Amino acid sequence: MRVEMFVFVVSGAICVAGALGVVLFRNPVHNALSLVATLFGVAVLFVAQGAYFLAAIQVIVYAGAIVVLFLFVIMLLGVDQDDDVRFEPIPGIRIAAVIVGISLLGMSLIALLSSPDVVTGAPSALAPLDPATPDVNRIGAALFTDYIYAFEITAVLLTIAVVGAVMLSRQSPEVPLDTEEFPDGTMASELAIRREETSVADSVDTDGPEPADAEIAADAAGSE
Amino acid sequence: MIVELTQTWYLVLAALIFAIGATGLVIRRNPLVMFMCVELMLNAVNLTFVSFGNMLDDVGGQVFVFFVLVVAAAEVAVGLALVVAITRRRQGATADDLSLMRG
Amino acid sequence: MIGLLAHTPDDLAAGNFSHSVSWSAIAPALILMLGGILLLVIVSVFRGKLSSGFFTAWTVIVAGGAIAAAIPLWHDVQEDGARSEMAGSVGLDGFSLFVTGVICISVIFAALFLDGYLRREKLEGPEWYVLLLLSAAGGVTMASANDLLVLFVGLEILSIAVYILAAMHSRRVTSQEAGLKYFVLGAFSSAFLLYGIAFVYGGTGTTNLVSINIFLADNVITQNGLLLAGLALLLVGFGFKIAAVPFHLWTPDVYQGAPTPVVTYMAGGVKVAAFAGMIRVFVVTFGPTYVNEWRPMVYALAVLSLVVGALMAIVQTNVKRMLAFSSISHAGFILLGVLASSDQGTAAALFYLLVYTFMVAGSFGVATLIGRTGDGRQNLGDYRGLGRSRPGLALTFTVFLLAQAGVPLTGGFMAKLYVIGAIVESGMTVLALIAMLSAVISAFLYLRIVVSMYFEASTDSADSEEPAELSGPPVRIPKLAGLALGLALVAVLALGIVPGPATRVAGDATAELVPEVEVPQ
Amino acid sequence: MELVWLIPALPLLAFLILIPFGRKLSDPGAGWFATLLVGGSFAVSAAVYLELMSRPADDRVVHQVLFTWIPAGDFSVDIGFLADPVSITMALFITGIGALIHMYSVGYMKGDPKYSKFFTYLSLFVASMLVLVLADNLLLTFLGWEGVGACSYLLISFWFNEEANATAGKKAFVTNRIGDFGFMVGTFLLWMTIGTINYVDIPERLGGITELTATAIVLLFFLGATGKSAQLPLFVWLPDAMAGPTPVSALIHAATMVTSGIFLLTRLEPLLFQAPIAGEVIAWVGLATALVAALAAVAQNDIKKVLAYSTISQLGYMFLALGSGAIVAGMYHMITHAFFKALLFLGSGSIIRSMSHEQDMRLYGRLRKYLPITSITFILGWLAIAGIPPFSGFWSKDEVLAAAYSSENLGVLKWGIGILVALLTAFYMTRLVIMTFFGPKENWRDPEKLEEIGVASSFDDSDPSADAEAHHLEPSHTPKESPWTMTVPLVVLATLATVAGILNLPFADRFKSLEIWLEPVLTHSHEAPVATTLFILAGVAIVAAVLGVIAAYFVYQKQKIPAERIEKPALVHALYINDTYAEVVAGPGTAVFQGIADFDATMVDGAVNGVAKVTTDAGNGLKPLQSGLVRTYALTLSAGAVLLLGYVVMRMSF
Repeated sequence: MRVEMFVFVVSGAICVAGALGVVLFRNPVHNALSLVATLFGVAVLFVAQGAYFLAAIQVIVYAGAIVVLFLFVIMLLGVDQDDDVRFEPIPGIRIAAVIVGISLLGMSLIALLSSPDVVTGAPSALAPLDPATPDVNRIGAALFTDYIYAFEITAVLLTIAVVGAVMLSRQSPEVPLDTEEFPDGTMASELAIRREETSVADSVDTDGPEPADAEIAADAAGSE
Repeated sequence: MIVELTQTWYLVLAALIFAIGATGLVIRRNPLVMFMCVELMLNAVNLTFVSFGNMLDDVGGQVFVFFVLVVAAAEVAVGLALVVAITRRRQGATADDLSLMRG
Repeated sequence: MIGLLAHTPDDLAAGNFSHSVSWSAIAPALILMLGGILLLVIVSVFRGKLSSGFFTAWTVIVAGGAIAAAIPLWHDVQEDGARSEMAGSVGLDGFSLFVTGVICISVIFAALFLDGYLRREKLEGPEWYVLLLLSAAGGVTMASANDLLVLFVGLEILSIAVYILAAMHSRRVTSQEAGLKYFVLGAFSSAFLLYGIAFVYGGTGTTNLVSINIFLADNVITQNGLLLAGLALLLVGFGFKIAAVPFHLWTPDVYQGAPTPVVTYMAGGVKVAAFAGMIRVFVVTFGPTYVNEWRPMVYALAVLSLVVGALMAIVQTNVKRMLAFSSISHAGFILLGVLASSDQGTAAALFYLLVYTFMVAGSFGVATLIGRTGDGRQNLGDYRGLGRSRPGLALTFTVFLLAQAGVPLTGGFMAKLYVIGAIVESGMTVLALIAMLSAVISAFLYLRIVVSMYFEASTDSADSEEPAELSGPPVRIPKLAGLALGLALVAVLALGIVPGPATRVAGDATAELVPEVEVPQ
Repeated sequence: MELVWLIPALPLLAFLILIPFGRKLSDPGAGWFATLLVGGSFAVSAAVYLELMSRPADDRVVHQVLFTWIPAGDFSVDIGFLADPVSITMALFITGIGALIHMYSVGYMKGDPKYSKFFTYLSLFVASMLVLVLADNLLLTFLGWEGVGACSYLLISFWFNEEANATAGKKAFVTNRIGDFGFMVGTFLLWMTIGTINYVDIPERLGGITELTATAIVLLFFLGATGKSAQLPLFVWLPDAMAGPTPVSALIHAATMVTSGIFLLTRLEPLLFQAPIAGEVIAWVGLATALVAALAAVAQNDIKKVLAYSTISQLGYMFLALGSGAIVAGMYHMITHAFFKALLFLGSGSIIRSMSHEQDMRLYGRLRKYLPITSITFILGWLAIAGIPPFSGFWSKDEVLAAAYSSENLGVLKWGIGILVALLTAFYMTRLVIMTFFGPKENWRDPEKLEEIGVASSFDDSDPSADAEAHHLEPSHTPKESPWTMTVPLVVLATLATVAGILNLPFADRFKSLEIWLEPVLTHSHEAPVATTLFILAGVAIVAAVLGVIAAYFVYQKQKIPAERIEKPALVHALYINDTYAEVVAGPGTAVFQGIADFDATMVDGAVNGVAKVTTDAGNGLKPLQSGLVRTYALTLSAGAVLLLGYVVMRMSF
């Protein structure tokens, strides 16, 4: 039990720290790397729950493919500079977001902890998690019997993704037709101007790293 | 005092990640980071599924995770293509700059 | 619950698979999927040799084929009763077939409008039609899903294709913006929906709707927190897709920015599929046991949608945004049918969706034409004087608007009458009153557009005696778009004058959850 | 009698044929074609009427179901027609007056570029109106109700390049929508309570209905009726609706559509008697409308607006009759009013046409010698509406007043106000007649006055087709009598307005033919006061009417000629009254009348606009939420999720 507890605490901490990193780091590259941490932590938790196959594809598909895709796009677009987090165009949205986020957490926890057994459903409705058979077999059997239809139509989903990705990234940056309709459509919008004004105002009293920034860095370092 | 580790802990952890993801999507302006926050939420859901599956002694939870993964991959591919297309025309556009249509 | 390929765990162990996939049962979805993918293949073989007219014809034929495939199934279902197929993950009943038909109709309209639109905007390409067909396949899957997992995958197929379509007008900044907004929020709401599915899974032990239904009928859950939270989160996901207040905020922006023919599908087919999924989950699955738990929440969404949709619509100046808000108000009306949570309510909702598909296709179809090159002339002022320069088009648009307002002798009146009748039958009189009040407020909005087409003098020529004329280049009506408008017009009027056949079909299209019958070995 | 369906079908046929072929038939073919079919419809109505007459009194009902319109389980609605004495009476005068007005329009609309379109709309209107009255259930009536609303909207805005017409059309649309809301809710409530909306079944199933429900239903329908029949507070649209062509005003806004509210309540008469409080409300609203509109009419200078307010006021009388339980009196006044008011409107159309589309009465005067037929017929109409015996208006008005007198609560007060309205009616109508046909001089000959008023008159029934010269009245203008197509209807209507009183004479029961005719369909009959009371009441009414006429005569005909006053010492006393009255009229009186007219323009209008403003404000208030910023949308979405979760948390069982 001690070992399981230890595994849970450590990987749980990595998950949370990674999640916070995604939200709080200013540089998209750091965000992506934090996401890897969370994904990895979740994979460990999958292992801890006996879902070995899922843990494997979690690492391969998520960390290996999806995050790499993120990084690739970040580099392609050259947006690996820090986001300007000092300026907030929508006043109060951060506080509101945190309040809503905490209430969301609270509500979910009430729902999850409302009954001592947590789950109220019928056990083993699909097939029991028989430890004798490898979980690849179990998932495979379910996929090709009960979920055969869902499995087959994911092909359509992937086709759409391919067609869409090709179509969208092929779009040529011609002169848009709706510039008249939205005169600020192609150039910096009102918000961008406001942002510059704020940056000028702020740059007077900013020397060295932001205190909040340092805190986050320390936080992240501490938890890993 | 040793606290017993139960499946519930996984669910609580998942709820926490879900809430962080939901908050992050609102806080961040960079569309790429917003997508990452969606990924966080999906991961939280995955963790929930696996935990419920274990508690119910049912393989269904794990099967569901499999599909969520596929959907997440498809979503990311499309989403990133969209960001690429937008950034080509409007350098460094944040989610807030995309507010031509309103009212 | 081992199904389809193996029937018992023993069979599974023995490698004893029986191959009994019922292809005919999933024929409509299959035709749409194959039609889409085949089009892609054909295009890659005959690169550059195909005209865009071919794509349109292909799409219309495929969608028509899907409808044709649904008709014999409909007769089967009416005679032999509903059944589950594909290991219990697909429900074959009148409901799913009816919705299939409506989605395909929406696809046909979108294709007909797309044809001229793409030529005008110089964006011809097969991808539009491929995505349209595949998306419709997702919608059909959603409507016939008997498993939350299938429903979710269907929803994602439907939505991701539409996200892309919304962003496909590469020469409009707003199209990209619409695509991104729709995408970010769609993915966000999907996460909520998924979390809800997880909770329902925890609460009932299964994601199969048939099993959930049976489980809830047989067991009383004393600690229902998980299930209730699951319902609330599911409602967030569905509420987003059907554009119910307060999950509606994306709607006007996306409708305004997206290519207008795509909007005919977005407001028609996508919404129809989303409502179908919602009815299947809330009314059919949770209706018998948990109606009192979800009804107040849906009630709130319905009231908000009715009121906010109508109020916001009247202060808009962009016609596409007006129509977007009015579609939110329509969603409120359709929610009345859902709220009734009865066969009558479902039939009313289905009839409303059918009429709505025609009305919305027609309205946005006209907006497609008025937008002219660039798709940007959508302000109220751009419609001025249409009554003089294009009397036929103006009259057609007027009929669609009147239908949306619920004027008698149009399908819109019948649709509103049915849902209000259903809700009154269920005893929710106050809601019926709110709905009627909302209809009164919305009437102003439709009137504004009509007045602007017929009565207002153009601002430029306010002083002169010249009759008001359209500003900008002349409005051209491509043949196919004209055909589509004519069809929609006939349908809207026919549904208002002789609604009997359609209501009878909608009444027969009951949704049922039937466990799969084991195939004898 | 299988012909009933033909009555609405013929005008509908005219409409359907005129849509594609109207342009080819052109001027005047299209007009005559429509006139012919509406006339045919009149012939069928007359045939059905004769058929019904030949039957025994308790069997005078033809119920014809064509097909099932809405087949939805319990809520099944047919397309069916019900011809009984009430509906066939309506059908007779709708088709009869309709045909005459079609004929009149052949001349009136001559040369209009949208000639055929006008007749297309007009025949659709007649068809809708006939559906409204002949329908066998409330929903089909509602179809006709909406149809007449739409046609009236189209016809008011007929010359739609004019701002005023468009605004008037909009106002009519909006107020009618408010009324329609009442109609719809009432229909649903009735269906919920007694399970039917078919007129044939309604009386049988009324047994279990509570007084409260009945009151609510009647009041909802009355709300619908106030919209269509221009009663307080929804009467604002009718004066503005005068922007449409004059035949439209005559047909829709005087004779037919505006009476559909009365018809509706007559149809629901069994229900009306279950709801005495609602009856009281109807009577008082009618009375108040009659008074306010009559006062407003005194201050108008636009000839059509005087008639419009007069119509509102007379409709108020009809509601007074219904509210007092005298259904027959209401119908009686409705019929006579249809004759004389259509006559007056058509006459005013003839005048306006001869005066180069000038509608301001201050520019008229001494038209008698230019327009002989118009003036004679108009004067007959004036005598009818003023309540001078033996013209038709006297008899029907007298019955309404008698009904008010004998009603239970405050009958005498109601009667008193009714008499006051009668006096005012006589006054303003005399004023109109004097300013138009008599008066000291031909006012348009005075260039200064022409300049001053011509510019000021904002309301102009101008016809874009007529050349620009004809728009403006010149001092040298010589009015010409209208063509025969216009004068023939005038003569016919004048005859009817004169003699229609014989429909229901109070002298003996056997003279009350209308009552005998309608009685079998009605569930309750109204007790008339005894003969002596009746004669006293009638006498007072005559005195009031004569007083009104005399007062107006002295104010408007004689005030410019003081010499004549002195020459007639016998009238000094009367003149004294006249002088004070003139002072009152000129001083505070004008203020009162103008105030009432302004009340219409500001308060009531303001209420309508206020509702519009509140809704727009609410919409604008919600706008900031629609910020265009995707993050705020996401925040709202998750906040919505939190609220839903919060709700279920409250409902959870732990």
